[in-house]
Amino acid sequence: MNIIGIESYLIIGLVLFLIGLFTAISRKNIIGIFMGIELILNSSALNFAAFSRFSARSLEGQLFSIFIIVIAAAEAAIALALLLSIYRRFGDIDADKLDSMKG
Amino acid sequence: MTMREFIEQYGFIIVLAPLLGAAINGFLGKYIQKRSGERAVGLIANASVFISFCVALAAFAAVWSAEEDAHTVVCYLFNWLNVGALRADVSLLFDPLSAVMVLVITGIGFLIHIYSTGYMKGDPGCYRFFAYLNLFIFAMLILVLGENMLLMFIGWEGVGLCSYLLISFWFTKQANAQAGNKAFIVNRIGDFGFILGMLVLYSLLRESVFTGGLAGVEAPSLLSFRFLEMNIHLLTNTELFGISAATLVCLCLFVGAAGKSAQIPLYVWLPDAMAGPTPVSALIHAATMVTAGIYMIGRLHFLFSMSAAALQVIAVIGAATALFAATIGCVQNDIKKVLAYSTVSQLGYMFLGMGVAAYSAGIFHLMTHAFFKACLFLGSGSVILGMRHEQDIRWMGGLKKYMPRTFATFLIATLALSGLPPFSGFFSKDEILWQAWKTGHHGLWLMGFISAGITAFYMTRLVILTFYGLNRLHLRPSQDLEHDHDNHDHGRHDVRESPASITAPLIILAFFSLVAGFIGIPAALGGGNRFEHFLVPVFGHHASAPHHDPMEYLLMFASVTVALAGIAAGVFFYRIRPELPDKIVSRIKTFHRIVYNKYYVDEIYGVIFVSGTKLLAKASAAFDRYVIDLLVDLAAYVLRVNSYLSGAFDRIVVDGLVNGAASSFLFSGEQLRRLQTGKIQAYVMLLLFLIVIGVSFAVIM
Amino acid sequence: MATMDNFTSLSSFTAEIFLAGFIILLLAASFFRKNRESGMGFAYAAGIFGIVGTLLFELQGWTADNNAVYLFYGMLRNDSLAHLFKLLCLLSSLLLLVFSLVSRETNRRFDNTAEYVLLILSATFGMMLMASSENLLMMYLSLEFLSLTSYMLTGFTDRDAKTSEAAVKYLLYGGIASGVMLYGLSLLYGITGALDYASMREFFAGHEVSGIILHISIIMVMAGMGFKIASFPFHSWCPDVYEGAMTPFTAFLSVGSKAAGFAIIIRFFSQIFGLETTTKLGHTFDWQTTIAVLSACSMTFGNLAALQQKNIKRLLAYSSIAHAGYILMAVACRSQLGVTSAFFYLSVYFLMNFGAFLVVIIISNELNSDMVSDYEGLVWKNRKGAFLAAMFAIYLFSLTGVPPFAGFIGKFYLLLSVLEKGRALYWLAGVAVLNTVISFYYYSRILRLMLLSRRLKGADLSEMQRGDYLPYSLMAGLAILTILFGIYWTPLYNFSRLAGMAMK
Amino acid sequence: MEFGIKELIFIFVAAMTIVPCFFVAFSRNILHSAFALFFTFLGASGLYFFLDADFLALVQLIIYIGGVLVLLLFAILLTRNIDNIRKTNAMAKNRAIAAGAGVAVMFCILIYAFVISSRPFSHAENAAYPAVTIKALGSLLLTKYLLPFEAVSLLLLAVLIGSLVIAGRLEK
Repeated sequence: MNIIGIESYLIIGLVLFLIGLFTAISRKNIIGIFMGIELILNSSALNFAAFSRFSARSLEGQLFSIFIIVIAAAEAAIALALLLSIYRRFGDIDADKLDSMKG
Repeated sequence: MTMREFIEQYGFIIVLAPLLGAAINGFLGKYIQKRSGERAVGLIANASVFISFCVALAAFAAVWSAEEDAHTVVCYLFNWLNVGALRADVSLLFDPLSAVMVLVITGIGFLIHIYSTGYMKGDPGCYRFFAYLNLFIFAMLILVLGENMLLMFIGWEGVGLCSYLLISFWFTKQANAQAGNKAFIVNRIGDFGFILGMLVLYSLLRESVFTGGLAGVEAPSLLSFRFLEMNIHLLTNTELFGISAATLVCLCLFVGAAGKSAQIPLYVWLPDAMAGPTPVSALIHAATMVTAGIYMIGRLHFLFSMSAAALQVIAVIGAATALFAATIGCVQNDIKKVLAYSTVSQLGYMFLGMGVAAYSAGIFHLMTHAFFKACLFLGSGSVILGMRHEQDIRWMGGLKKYMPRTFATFLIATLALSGLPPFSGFFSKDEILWQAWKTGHHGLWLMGFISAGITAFYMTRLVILTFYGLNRLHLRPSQDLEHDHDNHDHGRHDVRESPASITAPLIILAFFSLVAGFIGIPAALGGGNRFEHFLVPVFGHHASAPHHDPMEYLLMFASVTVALAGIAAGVFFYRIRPELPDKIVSRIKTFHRIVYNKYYVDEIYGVIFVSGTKLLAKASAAFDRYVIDLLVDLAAYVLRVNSYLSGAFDRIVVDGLVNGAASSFLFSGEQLRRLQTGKIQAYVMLLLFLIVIGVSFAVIM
Repeated sequence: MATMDNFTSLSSFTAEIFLAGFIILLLAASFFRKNRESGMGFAYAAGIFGIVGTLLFELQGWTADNNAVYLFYGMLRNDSLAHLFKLLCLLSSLLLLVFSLVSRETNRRFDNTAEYVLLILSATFGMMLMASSENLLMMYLSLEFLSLTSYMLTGFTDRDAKTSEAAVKYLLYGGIASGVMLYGLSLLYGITGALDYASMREFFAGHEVSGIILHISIIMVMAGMGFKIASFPFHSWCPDVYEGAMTPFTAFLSVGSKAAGFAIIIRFFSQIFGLETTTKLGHTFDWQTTIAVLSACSMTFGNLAALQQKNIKRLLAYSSIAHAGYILMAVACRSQLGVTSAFFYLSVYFLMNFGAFLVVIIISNELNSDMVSDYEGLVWKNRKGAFLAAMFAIYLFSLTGVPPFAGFIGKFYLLLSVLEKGRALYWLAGVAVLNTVISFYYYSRILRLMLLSRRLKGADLSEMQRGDYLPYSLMAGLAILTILFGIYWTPLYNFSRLAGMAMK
Repeated sequence: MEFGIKELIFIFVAAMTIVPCFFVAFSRNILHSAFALFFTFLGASGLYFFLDADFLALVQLIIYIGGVLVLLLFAILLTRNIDNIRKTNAMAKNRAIAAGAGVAVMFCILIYAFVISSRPFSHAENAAYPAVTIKALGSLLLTKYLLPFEAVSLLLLAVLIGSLVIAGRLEK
């Protein structure tokens, strides 16, 4: 068994995904949550690249990863803008305090 | 062009005319009324129903004169939907059953329209009222004439909608609004049964049609009544959820029928619906809409005949309703409420008839009841008008000399309802009771028999309190201010006979209450029971060949006796010894209170349904708010359990045991309140957990 | 199957090209404007022009001959389903623009109209791609296209705290949901080794696949798609965002964005796994049941949670969750009739939900509030109130599914398509019928408040004004169509059948 | 099992990806989290090199580290006073425990699924794979994936405008 194989990548990707999910749920800081989302996206990109190399043997997976990275960047830009407006209004970026709408 | 061809081609006019009337009054009525007065609005509405009535007569003639084997006339309009295995046409089905119904609807509908022109005089919303009324006639005709169950369902919903609009017509009183809502909601429960029954029937039939042998039919109209009747045998051996398919479907449909026709346990809306204008009560809540359930059972009698169990349920519920509602009727003080409970009770009779498979007897009673109950309601409307919107019979009395025509018609209809011989009610009610006895349901017969006596009693009470003795209007407690038209300066001198537009329909209806029974004189009395013969093409020969059973005479005699006894009791208690009832009431106070409050059924429903619904709603709102956090907390607790297992366990259990369930609810409420809500990550948590559940499910499978 | 290369594809892509070109033009034009305050009328006019132009190109490009065309090397598949969903989405955007013109929220105190319109047009572009994408990458990309523009549109004004809150919640939830979906997509890619739906289908036809991994990946993919259509359990963002966003945009989210999401779901499942069960699949995998369960949960949950809502937008949000459940029911049928009824219902839903939201917008313009209790005695206030109440009643009746209205026919087709599939899905039909009964309670609560209560609570309505004919005629038009399609729906059904026939 | 210098480096890179993750997840200081994220991104980039995805690795470096991470740092610095930065990244304890449980269950299930599904991911092992990907990627981007390429550029334009408006209105 080769250690640089599909299994290693799958496990790394899975760990990244789950830690990202965990971070996104447990953090109070919106930026922290967003870091979790970035981890999730990274894990998917890694998975795509790995599958592209080991499983499909075509470059389409890599291309998918590139697009994921680009979208992630765009999402980060929007997140920053919204974050600033939240900060202006609430003076805080605690996700738990954003609960004026409920029920 | 023969009558038959005429109906085949132009039969749709019956349906179209009221629709047109409704459209004209609905869209233009306001201007017409402003420009030409209410008379013009009324005229349009009356004319449209009259046209419809004339064509209905023609249709009746076409069915009547039809050849031996061609009693069904179909007026095909257009293909309505054609999808998958389902094909449904918009076409109208005329056969003896629907012809009778159409005549009743348009005929009585027309009379009530005339009456309404008098009754609604001076109301600014007159045009709206007539538009709804016409729309109702339209929907009712669709219900009756629809050639398939879907079309029937459209009409079924339509009449519900119109009745909702009409009950709530006078919005000024909060009670009306609530009554309208109650009617609609109870009807929705019934509709649920109807839809469910229809869907189950459809899918089962579809299965057997495609698997079983059915040749030569392409794109069958699975829900068309003719198709159903011919192919219903395919379902004989089908079972669903362990009971026979026919029983299941019939019970579902019966829930629908019970909702529409106000049977136990869904009758609660009908008495409340009396808050609407009186012509509406007469038309919808006595003569037509409430009989839709009976009509539906008659229409689908071949289906119901397949399930003895369902018929048994129907018969028992019918008889129980008849007795139950009659007892409530005895102690009501509102003139319309008395009549409403009487309607519920008479509908119970009809269901009893249907339940013992005496379909034509049930339909016969439906027809005669339509006449005399409409007459009674309209008469009560006349009284209410005369009394300036006083509805409480305790403050009436002595109206005989002020309103002679109203009194005479009311009396005739009362005698018909009480089931005295030559009046129409006698024949139809007796037929049902006899059939119940003959088919071996002696217990049910007894219930019907007793309620016949009670009916005679409370109707006598109503007549005596309203029309005899002295006027008691001045006795009315003055703080009773619940009516808009309340004035203290008007007295009994103002009471006078209603105008001709009101009394004329009364007289016509009274006439029919008197004579309508003659078309169904049983063979035992030398008649041919023409009505039943007319319906034979629909229902077949359910009754065995007439042989003169002496029992039949005996029962007839018994029921006349019990009716007379009821009347005599009424006269005795309310005319000869009027102080007795109060004494008796004070003797049996508790029981009287229970009956007077309608056995507290409304309250019980209130507790069960209203708070049940509220609880459900609260729970579901709480679900979104709390459950996500609950998941969070649950998981947390599970992992922390070793730290304070004993303490928490003790507290919860001991608390629970000591303070009972309430405190544990409080406890969990505290737990839940402590949590914050509206948090985005809690939402993600829900997502995570459900994905975990889904994924583990995938692995386990 | 004709696959076109990039250049030849352009001829079948005129509508999108026009829209993209128009976006860039509008951007350039907005740079040259001096007075930003006065540009509102110009911007809306330009936006409406752009959408209408795209609509015309779209209609012109559609020959209705049912021939599916694969564009851009199989990246997109232009078929009747795509065309119909594009039309629906374009009409939603058009109504969004008109509503924005009417609404107080986007009409006054709003000085970035040009950018607002640009974002709407971009979102429309994303939806058009969603309707026809036939490749995992394209699907993901167009989904994100719509999502990202939606986040920005939700938080576009700083009207009050709720708007920013809603936008951030939307962004975070959407980011996580689409991340989960991406992980699922990567597994799917790993299994099949292809991104094109067609190649994936071929793969599934030729290989035995372990059900577990496939099932896991489909569940994860459903997270992203369910997020878009707001179905349980991916619905949680929906009430908050609906409440916080500007009402015209809420209306758009509940119809246009949902329709686009359904286009993706229908395409994904029917193109990869095939509608009829002829395609041989890994043994244990059964996506139908998964979707059926989601559908049942979604409608039950939405309806129950709606029962006690006090904010009308929130109520409509829960109602829209329930409606997503109804439509998913048709998807779970896995048949052409299912696709047909899904589209049919979506277009009916388009009419009635937009209508309902228009009433909400007008009322909120007047009373500056979205509470259900403000509707008390509406019909009695004045002529305007009576008109609004009558219209609202029609839409609500239709949403309930009472016969003479289109909503009934839509529900009827949905139920029919479920029953056609035989006993396995009977339970779903039962749940759906029960749910329509439940849903009546909260709709009737509003009806009762509006029609049957004569207490004239709250502020008075202003009289109808001459200049206001636009929203009222629009409202009446939607209501008339709602009734018309309830009585004679054959044309709509025929169109929807084209959508169904495009899927095999 | 062969174990050479290449494997050693791989393990190092993998550790560099995964270990900082836990800092991202558990650090109480948001700046520390951000720095940990830097190493994760760097590690992922290294993993891409191992996958023969040289261009992808560069993209990861440039966009993630040069773009996203910088944006995140901006966000941190714009929204917080520097002096109380130590307490910036608090965790909701109950939620963390629950999420941890959920994530752990999911980990077990997915690993189990990967194991028992008998290598469903390697069906085309023998197909050719290009050693240098930039050229191939470029031609793919300009032929089959031209449409997504153009679409994403339009999306970036829209995002640019939108975030400018949303962020820019704060000036007033």
